[in-house]
Amino acid sequence: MAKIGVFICHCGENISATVDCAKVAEVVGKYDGVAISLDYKYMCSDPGQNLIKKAIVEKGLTGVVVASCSPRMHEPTFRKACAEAGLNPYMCEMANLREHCSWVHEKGEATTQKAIDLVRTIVEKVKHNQSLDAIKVPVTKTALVIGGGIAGIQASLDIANSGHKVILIEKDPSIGGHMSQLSETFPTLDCSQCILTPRMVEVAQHPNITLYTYAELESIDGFIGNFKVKIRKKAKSIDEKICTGCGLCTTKCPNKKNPSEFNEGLGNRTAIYVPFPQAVPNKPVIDKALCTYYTKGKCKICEKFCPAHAIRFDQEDEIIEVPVGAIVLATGFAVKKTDFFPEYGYGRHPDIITGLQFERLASASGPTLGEIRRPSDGKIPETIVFVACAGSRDEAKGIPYCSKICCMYTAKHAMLYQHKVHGGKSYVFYMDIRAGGKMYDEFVRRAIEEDGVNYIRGRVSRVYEKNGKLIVKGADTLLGAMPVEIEADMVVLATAGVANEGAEELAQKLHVSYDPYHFFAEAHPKLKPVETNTAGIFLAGACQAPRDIPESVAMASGAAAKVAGLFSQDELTREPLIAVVNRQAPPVFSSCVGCFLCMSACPYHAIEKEEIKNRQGEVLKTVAKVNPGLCQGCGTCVAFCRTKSIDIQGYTHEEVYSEVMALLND
Amino acid sequence: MTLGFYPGCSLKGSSREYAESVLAVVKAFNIQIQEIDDWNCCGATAAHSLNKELSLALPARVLSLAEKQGLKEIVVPCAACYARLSMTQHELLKNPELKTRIAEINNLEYNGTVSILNVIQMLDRYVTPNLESRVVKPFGHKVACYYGCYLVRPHEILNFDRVEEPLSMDTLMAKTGATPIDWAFKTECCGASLSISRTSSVGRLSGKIVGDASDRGAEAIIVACPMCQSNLDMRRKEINSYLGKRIDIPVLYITQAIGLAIGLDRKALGLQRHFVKVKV
Amino acid sequence: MAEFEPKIVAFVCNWCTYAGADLTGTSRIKYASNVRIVRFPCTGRIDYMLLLKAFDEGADGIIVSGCHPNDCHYTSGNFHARRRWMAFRSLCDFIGIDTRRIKFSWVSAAEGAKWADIVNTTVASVRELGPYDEYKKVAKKPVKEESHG
Amino acid sequence: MDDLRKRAKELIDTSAVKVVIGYEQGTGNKTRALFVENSEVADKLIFDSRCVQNLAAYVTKQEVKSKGKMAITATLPVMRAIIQLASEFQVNDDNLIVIGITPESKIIDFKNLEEVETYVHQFQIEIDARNREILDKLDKMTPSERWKFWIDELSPCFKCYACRAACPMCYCSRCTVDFNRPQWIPVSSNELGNLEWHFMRAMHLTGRCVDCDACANACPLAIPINLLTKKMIEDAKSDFGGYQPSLKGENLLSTFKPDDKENFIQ
Amino acid sequence: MSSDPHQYVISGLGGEVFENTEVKVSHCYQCGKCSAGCPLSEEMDYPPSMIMRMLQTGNPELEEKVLRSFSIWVCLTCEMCYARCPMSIDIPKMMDFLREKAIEEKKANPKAKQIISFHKSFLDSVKYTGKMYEIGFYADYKTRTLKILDDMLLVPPMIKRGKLSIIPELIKDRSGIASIFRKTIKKNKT
Repeated sequence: MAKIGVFICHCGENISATVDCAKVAEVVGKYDGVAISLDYKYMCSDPGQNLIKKAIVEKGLTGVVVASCSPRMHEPTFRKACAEAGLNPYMCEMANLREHCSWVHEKGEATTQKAIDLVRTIVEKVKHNQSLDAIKVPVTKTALVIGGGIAGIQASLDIANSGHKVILIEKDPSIGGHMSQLSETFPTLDCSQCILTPRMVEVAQHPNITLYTYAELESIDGFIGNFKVKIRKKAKSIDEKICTGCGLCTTKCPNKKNPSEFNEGLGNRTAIYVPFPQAVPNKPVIDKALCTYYTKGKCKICEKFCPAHAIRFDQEDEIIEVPVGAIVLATGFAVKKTDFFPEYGYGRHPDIITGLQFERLASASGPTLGEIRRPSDGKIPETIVFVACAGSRDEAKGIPYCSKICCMYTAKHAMLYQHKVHGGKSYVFYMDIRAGGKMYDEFVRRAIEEDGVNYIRGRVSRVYEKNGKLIVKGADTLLGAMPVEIEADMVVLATAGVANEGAEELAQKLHVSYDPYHFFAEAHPKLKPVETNTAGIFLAGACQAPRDIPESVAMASGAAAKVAGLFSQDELTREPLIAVVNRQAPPVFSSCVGCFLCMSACPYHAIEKEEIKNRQGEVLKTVAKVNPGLCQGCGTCVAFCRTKSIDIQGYTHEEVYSEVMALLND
Repeated sequence: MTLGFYPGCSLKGSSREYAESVLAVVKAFNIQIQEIDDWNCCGATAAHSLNKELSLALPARVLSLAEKQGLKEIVVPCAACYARLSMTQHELLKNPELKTRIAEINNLEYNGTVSILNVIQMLDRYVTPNLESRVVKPFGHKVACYYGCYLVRPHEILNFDRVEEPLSMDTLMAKTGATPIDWAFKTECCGASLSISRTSSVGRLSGKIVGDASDRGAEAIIVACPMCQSNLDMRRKEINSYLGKRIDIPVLYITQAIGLAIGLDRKALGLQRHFVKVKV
Repeated sequence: MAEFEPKIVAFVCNWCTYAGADLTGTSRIKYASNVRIVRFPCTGRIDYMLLLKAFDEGADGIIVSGCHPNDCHYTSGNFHARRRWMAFRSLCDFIGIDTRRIKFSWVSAAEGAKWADIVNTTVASVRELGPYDEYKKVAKKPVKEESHG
Repeated sequence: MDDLRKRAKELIDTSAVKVVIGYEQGTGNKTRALFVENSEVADKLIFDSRCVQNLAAYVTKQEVKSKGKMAITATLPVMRAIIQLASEFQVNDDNLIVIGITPESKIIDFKNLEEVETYVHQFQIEIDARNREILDKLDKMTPSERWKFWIDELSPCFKCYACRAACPMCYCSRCTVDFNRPQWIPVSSNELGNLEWHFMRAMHLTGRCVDCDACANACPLAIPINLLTKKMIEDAKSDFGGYQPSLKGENLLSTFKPDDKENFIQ
Repeated sequence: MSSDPHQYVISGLGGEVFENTEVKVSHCYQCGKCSAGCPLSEEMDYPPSMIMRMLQTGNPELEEKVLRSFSIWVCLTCEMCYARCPMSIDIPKMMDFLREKAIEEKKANPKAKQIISFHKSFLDSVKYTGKMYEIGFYADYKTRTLKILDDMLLVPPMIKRGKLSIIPELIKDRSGIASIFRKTIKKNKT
């Protein structure tokens, strides 16, 4: 016989203002199986919890119903209190009288009646509840970091320095990411590579870090603490162990006219290449799509010249499988390209470039060795126009958000131009200047006040070429939207920061949610900024939204701290609210017929086949079995099972059935 | 299937050479065509400038007639009429109440079954597939294809080509043997609807267009809109006075250019009607 | 005569709609008190037999609600549920169960106002339809002859 | 028919199978299932247009299965059922040989289930004209009229479960209707219990039913319960583009497409 | 949409614009791209983005200025602003409404007289013939504006080139067209 304790909370006046709590307690107290029913001002307070604990001990309660706020708020609190008093915590349930009743309805009989109904429903459920034990799973203390930009580098170093193993994978031949392409960084104008390269080297040398460049995530299985990942190491066509990185091959390769990704197409590279001089690892790869040998079957010049005989044309992609306990996603972002903005002529005229291309022009290691020269004819532009929000804040083109970093880098670009081209004229078309950050606004003001950059508040409508000049048509909205036309030699578009190509696919692979723009979604916008809704997978940097360097680094350290926290325990405790396949006599049987439609329905591949054998070891039947480590407890299989052989703990057939029955029958 | 034909007022008057050339090309490619019986003016800019309901009722009447006359597809060579008809179709299908109200005004139902083609869409569908094999006199000139406003805008409704840097006319012209030039004023407005009432603006707007085409070496401007043609052709005096020089590159309808390329008679294409002499 | 107050049972998922309804509460948006919520981990868990049971036991209307497509906490439970509901709804319609009494919706954790709206419109439309006597007769539930006011 | 008998004898004599499932002459003008376990009995095998019982229902029965490897004479609906059962792991090449019978009563010797699948996939599941007409008529009714139609039609059902026994897809070792914690479906044969039983059965067969009509043929009261599953086949066609039993095991309701179209979710 | 609890509320002329055209003036964030691309903005007293701003204020004096502005008449509805607006604000549709409103309230800018006469002559032609009868329309327009001599030089060459018909082509269903005008434009307004 059930002995249920019901505890009605007033929540100060939050509940009692519209619900007659005493009446609820009184009515419910008369129900079968209810051993004690009382109301109290604050159930979650210490005295309130003590009331419950005392009742459990004194009345020998078999179940507890706390009728107060949403279980999403205080379920852990009350379950813990019950456990402390010796009652299995899963015998405690909550009725939501605040969010679902007192706060949303007017004071009156109907509201009190609803409260009674809600409590009765949960009482009936608890009568069918079963004691459950938490599930413990071991933790593999190795982290996988995906993406070797500044966020991935920082996360890897922080995790490695806290004493745990890290596997860092990067899809390009070198780590470094976008930051390695930048010239100087705002607001201090220190050289990007100067501060980045030491970190890159540290990654390569760290005893706790295994670095796989030219590698991508192939597939993932498992769950927090126990992921199994497959990594595809794309064939570099080089034996890295032998290669000395002398670079002779790259000078001999006859296939030289390929746009360099690192230089954003403003320079060329060979088919066998090291993306940039400071690359880590500083060893070449052969681009199979471009290499003359791979495309035409003849060449092998690099092989002939390689003093170390390290070229391996027959090398194939290698798939390695590693167990990891946590994953940090740091895949970064991309900038919008192509003819997304036909009215701005990008892609049609070589002197209309993106901000990232300007970085390469301004970089000492870039194609012009840091001189600002036009891609078309190499002349130094006398007039340059920067267009902010080229793509961002443009709902009509599908990017309503602010890309956040452009205001700052545009100010930096204009400033660098003024520093490098004396007497040059620069204009920035902007709508708002978003320079929130330490020393950020001062930086923009400096560009305007000291470096003489002309800021014009208005959006450019069109850019076209005429007689060798780029005509920029804008308006000055601070002068009554007066039309402005500037004849420029070069135009730099602050194109929108967008999610990386393939981000959506990766998110689906990892079961991580993403926003409409394919940036990965954090678990909570304020309180869980580096977690995802998949336990054990964390976010760092611009894969979550456009981010500047300091923010990316901060996020990376945050994610690393989360990983280190996870790795500080040997075992994880999980809620036992998972599916189970029934077992019944004789002696261990199951009503499961083994149709395994549940298998295809399960989003987590948590359903396995299990053979039931007799004593002689003959297979009597093959039935479904739930892997408790993989099951997340969605219950999709339960609703699907025709024989009702799978049930889900915490929401069993009997529990939900009795809830519905109690709801409608008083 | 018979293609419906909505000439619109200009093609019956000041731009009759457009109608002549459309019909000549259509005939040369054996396309069945039938003028919508008892059509009326679409109302043009005037109607929607002054009265919204009128601006919908007039085009709706045309569409109703086409539907009643069993036409599934109509070609509307005038870009302005094409835009007015398309926008009316869009508004009526979006808003059933409005549809009822307009049916009441017109005493005519419209069920939205007529599909509206501009001249390029019509050519692409019925002429382009066989065009190259029919060319006898390649139109071997540098041409500036001028799209103007109403072929491409509003894009949400017309959904034709690209709203910036459209290419469909250029592609079509290339098939006649012409060399389309890349220029900056493909979709800038020529100011046609102010042509008579504010001639001063027109010299400036059209002047920039003709000027750029000429600067970039165009030997002809190709258009698909009677407003644009009249403006760039008949207003050449104002244009030249704005530019301060004499530019005499002709303005041809795309159907005239195609007609020339497939060897049709110049007169049948109405070339003699132009103000700026067509020497190409 | 008092207005007919329909009994509405809502089957909702824990992560989106239950949380959304919590937000309705925290935002103090008022809605009709006719609804009783049953919480499930996911719409994928909601057994269609439970919907029939609710009608058996005298519900006049039902709300089924979960995460928007692509928002599922379990990635795809709602997609499975959607298919199941499509089939379920077809069959209901074919057998003559009044599908106007079953409202399906997606309410996210951020859509507190939408939840209130869904409840209110469902209550209003079911009130309009009157008590589900047709089903109650078959289920041998008491039918108040004059209940529709 | 001789081909069929010859083939059955051959399979038994070579010990390729332990039992061949086919049809024999029953009482009156009826045929019934025959289980051939030795070659003499094989002469009793017949096949003609009266043989409509779906023999696939036997291959999952413990009594038949326990005899050892089986062979089955299979018309198109039977073959479909076999493929569906194979996709649900109930039969496989190791325990079943299919002797196909074409509409022209020709024998097809299938080497394996894959060949059966290929054969089956040549034909779409199509509702016959007579039933389509009935469905159309029902579609035109108001929901209330349909409700009345079904309550009336189903009311005589006394839950003999002949439909379940005849259905090749109803092979569950424990049917939901036999489940009592909780009692999902009332045991008694009242209006509600009948409705829920047939409703649930139609749901369970959605995406699985092979449209063999065995259920309706088996019903002693001739209740047109196959209309329910036929309707679900129709709707599966319009909603999901239809389905075919497949060894890949992609079941209609246990899979989904992210862009499944619906128009009723608010 | 029906479940959107946040109804769009804006008073004054901006509100009227919304009710009649669904254009929400509050959506404009004043980037100025419309004014930058407008071929006529330099001839306008207020470029399009300024008109938007004036309506956003809800200030009756500014609204009055909008209705009395020359801008709304010089707008060609070339749709360039709408095509490039990052917020997809249908400015041309709004301009149509403002013009209609300005006439209704007899606030049309005096400088726009010619433009309005042009439109009216045009519509009169359509009203009486069903089509735009160019010579008749010309004559009517010239009388209205007393600009007899302007453009007259174009007429003879046009006739010579067969571009103008002397006799109007009449629509058969003239009463139908007349009724359309009757039902849409109240007499006193034309």
